[in-house]
Amino acid sequence: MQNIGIEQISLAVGFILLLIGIWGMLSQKNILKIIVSFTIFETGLNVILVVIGYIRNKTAPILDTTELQTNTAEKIVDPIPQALVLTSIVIGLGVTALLLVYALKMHKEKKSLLINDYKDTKW
Amino acid sequence: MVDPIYIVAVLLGISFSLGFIGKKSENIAGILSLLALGFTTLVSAQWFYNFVTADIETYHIFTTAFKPPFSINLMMGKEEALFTMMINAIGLFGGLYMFDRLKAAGKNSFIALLMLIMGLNVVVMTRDLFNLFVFLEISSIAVAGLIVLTQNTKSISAGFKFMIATGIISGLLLLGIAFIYNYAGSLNIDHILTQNLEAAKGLSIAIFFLMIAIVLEMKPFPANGWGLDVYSSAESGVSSLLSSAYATATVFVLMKLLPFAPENLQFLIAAIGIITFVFSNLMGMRQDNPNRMLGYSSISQIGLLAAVIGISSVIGEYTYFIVISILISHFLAKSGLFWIAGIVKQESIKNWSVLRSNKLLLVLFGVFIFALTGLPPFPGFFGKWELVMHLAETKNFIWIFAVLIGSFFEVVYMFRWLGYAVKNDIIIETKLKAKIHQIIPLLLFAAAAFGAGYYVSSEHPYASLINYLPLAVALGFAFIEFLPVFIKNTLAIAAMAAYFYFNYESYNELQVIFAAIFIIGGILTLIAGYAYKGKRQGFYPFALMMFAGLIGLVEATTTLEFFFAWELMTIGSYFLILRGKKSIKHALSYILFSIGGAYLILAGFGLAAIGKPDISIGILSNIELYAPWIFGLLAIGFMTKTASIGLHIWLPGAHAEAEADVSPMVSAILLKAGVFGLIMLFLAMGEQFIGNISFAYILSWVGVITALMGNMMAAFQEDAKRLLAYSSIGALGYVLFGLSLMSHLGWLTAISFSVTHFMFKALLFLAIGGVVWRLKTKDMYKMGGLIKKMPFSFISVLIGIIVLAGVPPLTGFAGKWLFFQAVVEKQWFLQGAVLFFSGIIAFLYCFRLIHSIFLGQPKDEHRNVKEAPFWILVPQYAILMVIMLFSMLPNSLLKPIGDMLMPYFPDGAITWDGQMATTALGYWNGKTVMFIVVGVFAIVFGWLVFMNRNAKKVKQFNIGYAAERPFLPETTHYAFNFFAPYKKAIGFLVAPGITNFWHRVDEGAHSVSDKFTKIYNGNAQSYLIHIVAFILVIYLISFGGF
Amino acid sequence: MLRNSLILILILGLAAIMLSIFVDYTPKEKLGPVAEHYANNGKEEVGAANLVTAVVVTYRGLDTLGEVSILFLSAAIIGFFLKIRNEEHSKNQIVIRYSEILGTGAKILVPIIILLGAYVFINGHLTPGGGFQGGAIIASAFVLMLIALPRPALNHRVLSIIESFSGLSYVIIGLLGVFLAAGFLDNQIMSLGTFGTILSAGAVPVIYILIGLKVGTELTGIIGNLKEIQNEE
Amino acid sequence: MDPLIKQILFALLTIFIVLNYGLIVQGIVRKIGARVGRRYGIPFYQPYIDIIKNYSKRTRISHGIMYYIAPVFRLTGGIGLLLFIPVIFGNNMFQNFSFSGDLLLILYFQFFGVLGMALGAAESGHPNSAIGVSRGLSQVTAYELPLTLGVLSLAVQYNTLNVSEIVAAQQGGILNWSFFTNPLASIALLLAFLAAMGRSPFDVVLAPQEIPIGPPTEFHSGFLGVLQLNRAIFPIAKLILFMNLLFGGATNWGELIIKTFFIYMWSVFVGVAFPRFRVDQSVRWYLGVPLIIGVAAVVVSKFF
Amino acid sequence: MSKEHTEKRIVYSPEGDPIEVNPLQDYFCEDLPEVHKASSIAILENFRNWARSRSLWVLGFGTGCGAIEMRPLMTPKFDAYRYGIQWRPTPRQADVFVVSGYLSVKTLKRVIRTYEQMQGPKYVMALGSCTINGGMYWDSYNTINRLDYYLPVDVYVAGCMPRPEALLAGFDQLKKIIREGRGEGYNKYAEEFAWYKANQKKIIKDWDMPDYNW
Repeated sequence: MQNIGIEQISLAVGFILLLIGIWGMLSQKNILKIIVSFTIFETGLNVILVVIGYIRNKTAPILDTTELQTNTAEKIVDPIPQALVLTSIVIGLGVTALLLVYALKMHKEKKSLLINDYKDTKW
Repeated sequence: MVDPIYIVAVLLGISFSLGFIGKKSENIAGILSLLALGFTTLVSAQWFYNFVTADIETYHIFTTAFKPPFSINLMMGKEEALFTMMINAIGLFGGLYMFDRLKAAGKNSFIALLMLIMGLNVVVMTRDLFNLFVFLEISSIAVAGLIVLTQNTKSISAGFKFMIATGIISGLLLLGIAFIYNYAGSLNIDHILTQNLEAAKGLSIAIFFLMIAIVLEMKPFPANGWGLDVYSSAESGVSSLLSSAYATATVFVLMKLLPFAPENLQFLIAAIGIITFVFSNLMGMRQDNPNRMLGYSSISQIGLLAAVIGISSVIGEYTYFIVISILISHFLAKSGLFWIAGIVKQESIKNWSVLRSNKLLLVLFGVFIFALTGLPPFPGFFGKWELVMHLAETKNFIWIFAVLIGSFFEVVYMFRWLGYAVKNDIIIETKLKAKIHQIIPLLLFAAAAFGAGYYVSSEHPYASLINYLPLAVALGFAFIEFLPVFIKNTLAIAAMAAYFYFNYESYNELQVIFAAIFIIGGILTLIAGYAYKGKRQGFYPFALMMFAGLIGLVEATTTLEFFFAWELMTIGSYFLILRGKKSIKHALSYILFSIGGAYLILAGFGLAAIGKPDISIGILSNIELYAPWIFGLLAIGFMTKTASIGLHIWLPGAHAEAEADVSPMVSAILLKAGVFGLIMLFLAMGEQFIGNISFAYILSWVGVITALMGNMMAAFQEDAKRLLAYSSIGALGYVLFGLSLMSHLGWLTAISFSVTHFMFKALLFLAIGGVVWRLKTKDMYKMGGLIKKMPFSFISVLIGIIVLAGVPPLTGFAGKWLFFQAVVEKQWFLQGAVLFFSGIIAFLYCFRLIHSIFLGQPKDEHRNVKEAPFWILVPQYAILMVIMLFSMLPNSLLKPIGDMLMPYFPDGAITWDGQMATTALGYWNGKTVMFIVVGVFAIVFGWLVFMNRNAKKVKQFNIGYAAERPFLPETTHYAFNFFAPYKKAIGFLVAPGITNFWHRVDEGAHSVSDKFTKIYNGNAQSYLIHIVAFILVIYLISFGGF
Repeated sequence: MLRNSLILILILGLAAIMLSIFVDYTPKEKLGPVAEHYANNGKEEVGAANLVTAVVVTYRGLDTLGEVSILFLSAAIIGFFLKIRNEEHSKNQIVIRYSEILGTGAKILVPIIILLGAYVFINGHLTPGGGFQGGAIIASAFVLMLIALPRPALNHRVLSIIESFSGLSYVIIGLLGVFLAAGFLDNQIMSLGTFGTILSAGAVPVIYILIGLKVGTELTGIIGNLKEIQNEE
Repeated sequence: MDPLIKQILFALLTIFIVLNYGLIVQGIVRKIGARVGRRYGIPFYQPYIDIIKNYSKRTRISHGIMYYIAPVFRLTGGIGLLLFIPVIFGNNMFQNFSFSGDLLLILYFQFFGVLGMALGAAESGHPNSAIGVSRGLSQVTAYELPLTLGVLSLAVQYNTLNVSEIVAAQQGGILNWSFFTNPLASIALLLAFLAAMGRSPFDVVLAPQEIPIGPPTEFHSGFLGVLQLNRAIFPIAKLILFMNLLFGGATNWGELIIKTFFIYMWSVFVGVAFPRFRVDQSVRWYLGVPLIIGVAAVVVSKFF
Repeated sequence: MSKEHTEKRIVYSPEGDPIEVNPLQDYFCEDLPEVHKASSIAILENFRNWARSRSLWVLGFGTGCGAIEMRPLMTPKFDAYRYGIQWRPTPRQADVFVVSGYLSVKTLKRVIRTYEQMQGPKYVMALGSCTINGGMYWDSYNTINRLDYYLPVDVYVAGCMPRPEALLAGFDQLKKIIREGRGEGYNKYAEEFAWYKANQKKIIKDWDMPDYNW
């Protein structure tokens, strides 16, 4: 912890988003708010992913200059988490879309968006 | 061979191309999908086949031109081949089963199905962590889509819960993967594992998240409410996919990722698994909705697998075998059951009696239930066996206990369900029709269950020794069910006779005696089956299965064979008992006690095999460790079958409600299986001690109290067959006592009494069965005066009770005489006195039996009844002949048994001089007693006939009735509550304390179950809280702090 | 109250776990072994200037195929999830008021946005961006249309054919890798071309174009479906 | 003479002696009972007359085959029991057929007649018969327990179940009798003996007013005659058994008659002094004090 | 018990077939009594008669007030046992029926039934004037006047009531009759059964028994 840099701050932001997301999912009664919390959670994850790939003082892994094409490994940040975060975002998108449709349908069933109203199956 | 990448490519390609298809062409979409799934199934099947037969090398599939860890690679090994084959097969057949449902939902539902299967295939094959995450997401989204195949409030909210829960879980998975990458710099599983990473706290937390996410995917208790809601509200076909395909894949993932986990986390996972197993099954007990019940069962089975995988470091190389055999059983059975549930469409298992309108489905249902509960010959049986063996070998006794208690809970609700289906009297007037595309998958899976059982057993070093011939014959009878009873009966008798004829020479004397009781006794009781008309469907396969089990017991050389036969016999007899009237409750308690006992036996065998190179029966005779425990477990296990006191409550109902010829089968023959087990146990282990007290001494008291209580309860029964059933309990108490004497005379008594008990109990049950056949009631006080209508039955019963009561000169006395010689020799007088006392009580019910039924006042309703059916009388008279022979020539029975016992107990044998038996204490000559009694009887009879030659024959009401005349036979026949004064005096002894005890246990278990299920309150957020709390708790346990 | 405190405790617990990770986290100084390999050899092996694209489309091509499938799957599920009501209530649609200015503006903007999107995915292997980003931009054009125009002429059939076509082509290209090159999804079925030009990196641009089309149509489809459902209210 | 024929003849002689002795002792006992009640009482030969009277009845009815042969069972049980007991110690011929079985045969053969009689009574269709049987069987189970314990105790004491050997072991003086050497067993056996004789206070089975003499209520004429023969033989057989077990047996008929008579008196004295027990009372009573004494007898003889 | 129990009724067999029950026919032996000749061997018959006379088993059935006079016979004061007279609780085993005093019609039915259930040879002893001519109940609507219209009486003991001594005398008389071979009342009953039965049925209105109660 000797030098708190952008990585730590971003990581902390990522974790805080993650926790806010989980807290929201656990405590909010409105289904839409739960979904929003879920996206916050996802965002937190994505931030964390990006942080993991980040190396201070290095550039994006796009070899559009010849200078970058030699000794590349010492000049660029990690491309893999960037690829992963892309995938993660897309997956998050798919899930969120589906959740929204679910919310829509649930609202149609009971005209309510309160999660407590959907306890038909239990025990 | 086809490259496995085509599995992915074809499934994806086809699902993408479904977009080309127009809205109206769902048929084409469906057929294309099924073809694709068929293709993938074939591919993985082909791989699996080659792995099994050709022993080829594991195949690695590289994507792009680069080798791992730089690109994603898949792997196709034997395990992967098997798992993908299972997943593809369930995809194919599940798709076929749901064909019309999917079609109605549109082509997109086929896409969801294909994607699910594709995702799971990759999940199984991939060696890349992130790839695993992606395809797991695909699968769970596909499931979320399939859940709403039927759209109603329940399914939609369940789908929402599922999505939210899997959202958090996969988020955590991703978090774990991200940080693993952070520390390892790679995502390839093999690559990460080969690096020697330094143990950073962050890495271990990352691994924790990875593992916990996988565990959460397996729906551990209590963080599994979301899964249960899905099971209970989704379409059955979808539930089957979730339970069979999805869960199968997660099991494989756990196996795959287990090396990541540190040892303590592995054990933690195992603990979670076993807790899930026990608690889900416990909670399953209170379920009424079949789908939800199956959901609990699915979760529990997966929990068990998680447990097995978690302790694989302990179990060793057999983990794979155990996992596969349990998983295959679960896979086939659970999908089958879900499918059947989908066809039946009843919300309550009580209404499943509707299944009776479709015999085929009923049979399939039974097969699946048996496969699921791990009964032979299905693979789960071998899995459970090996699991217990290895847990015992490594001395994980608490685990054995947990596995068995969990399995037992599962048996409780599964068999209750089966009972409702076969027997519940709720009549629902609908004829179940299953479409052909629904039946085909069911049939194939049922066949596969048998095939898998055979395959698994052939993989096992000892299971391959099992003699499947009798079982095959029994199952063969299932295919000739359309034949009339006459032919089937003849065939059955011929089969059994032939089997005995060809095999008896290879038996030793003990085996011959019991084989004779089992087989010849079986043939005799089967003869009575000729009395039945029609086809008598569902009788012969199970009867023969029971006999196959019994003969298997006799022939067993290894503990596995013994246990196999034991379970087989239990299944067969369960169905025979279930055939009776009002049998649903009794059959359930029978199977519960039997399975409970079987589990004890299994545990005992497991303990016995510790440190032994093999599992032959002989290992019992040289045990150094835990001998008293083993003895106790096995003895209690066997005593469930002999219905010793405390474990007897299943018997009266089960035997009483059975059919005319089934009662003698289960009472006279089946109980001897327990006796055989005890004999085997005593022979092998001799006397065992707890502290200073000999087990034999304890058992002697158990036997004595059983005899006393059995007989006393028999005296107070109103139901004739119940009376006989209680009397069987008492008689088996005698046998137990005889065995526990551990002396020549004691054993001679026990074994000869077993034979005698077979004879008189078969005789009595057949005779009473014949009476009940005609009278259609079992209440004795409703009968009376039947001696004139049924003289032949009367003679049978008369001889039967004389033998039972042990009155000289008939052969029953031999048993009593030997007993007391043995008791005095052993000097166990108190037990002897109580036994004598209970023997006298036998008079009470013997008299009551013959009086209330055959003597006294005939009832108006029974004026026209005929003698019992001829074919029921035939075996009775055959037995009568033998009784007379043994009565005249007691040494023809006792001497061979005595000779047989000489090697084991050389001291205190009887010396024979003709028919004169002499022991150290006394003597008895059966032949002269017979001559004297017959002689005196004849003379007195002659005198009386001379005196009373002109006696006037009168009718039933010509009695001196206090100057009045009787008005109704009912009020004149003194039969109800016959021993009222006796009851007043000592009736408190027979207060149903034990029955109440078991009822309390039952109620207690159910209310505990009820309490636990209350945590699943249906609220999605509560489920999320469960998940988070679960993670936190496991984290705290695993790290011991933050 | 109890519940809220419980939630708070749980969150604090999770936070504690996160804190442990956080404390243990040390910023990276250099690339990991795999990333290093990509950095050093990506140029030769894949030929894409954008290393992220190289990773996404080639090294981790299977993930990308999965991603595409997820979107496709979500779209498909939403399609049949919403379908039943569609048929039931298609009569009583509510007409939403719209702004003429917005409509005209949108009509102008949509082609430009689509063009931008196409640019983004065609140049995905050279510059930041790629199929997903481009697809998302294209979809945003359609979203604009959906929001701004009263009765957008969204032809689901065409969308679905484009979707299926691109998906299928993707799989086929992947399979061609098995036949023509070293393995599934290998980009070297086509020549790597000159590094840094549009026709480089073998099949990567083709795949990204297909992904772009596919993502664009799928997102459009999802939003279109949601919009239609909304119209029914 | 063929030993078997000789044996049979001696057996017949035994039966004859016992029958007459039984009838006379029955008359005497009733006379004693009358004298206790300060009556003159019947002539001692009254039982003979009653039997002859019953055989002289001209009409008889039958309720069925079991009813018909029940008296045969009963009498066979009585005679058989007698024949299985060695009667005179030291006299080969009056051992009768005791070579057929030991004490256990005797104990169990008692039930032969009981069972047959119960069946016949039941077939008459008379509820009172069935009630009587119910009571009888209930009471049998109760007193058999101390009886068995006593017998077992003796079996331990003498380490045999052979009655002749038990008698042999008691020879050589009054103090050698089991009655003195094993008092606890003797008490248990003698208490059980009371009910075994079916006399008051354990005669509720035959309660004449309540259930007109219970099981034999429908038996009459010749049937009753046979039963009366048995009532003469059967108690004497039991008496001989108890004599053999507890009082050193008899070496000649005179000794036998004296000893059995005094044993009989024991039950008579109790009978005239105590009123009748209900069945549940007698069952409980036997499961109380006599049972405890029996257990004590067994324990004592096992460990001392 | 109501009369309906003597009427025909239908019951159903376990198979459900109807069975017609005719209580009076089905439950009872319908045969009529026969005359039993004494043995032709005189000495044997005399011996039997001696035995019969020395062993009189009296049915313990107190039909009327005179029953109270029978009790003293068992007491030490009179002790009838010494004459071989004993009481039996069941008609099957009894030889002598002591009809003790007035006989109501209701009781008569029971008396007839019981008498018929006794085994021959059997004897009837009638006590008191009520059985002879009705005595003080001569004009009662509910008692019979002459017992020998209904049963063959062997010995009458007159008096109202006769003392126990008189009873003993009556028994003595009965013994004499038996020993002389004249105790054949039951044969007379069989011979003139139709007459007795007609008399009985004339006075007993609710006849719900078979003609002869075996």
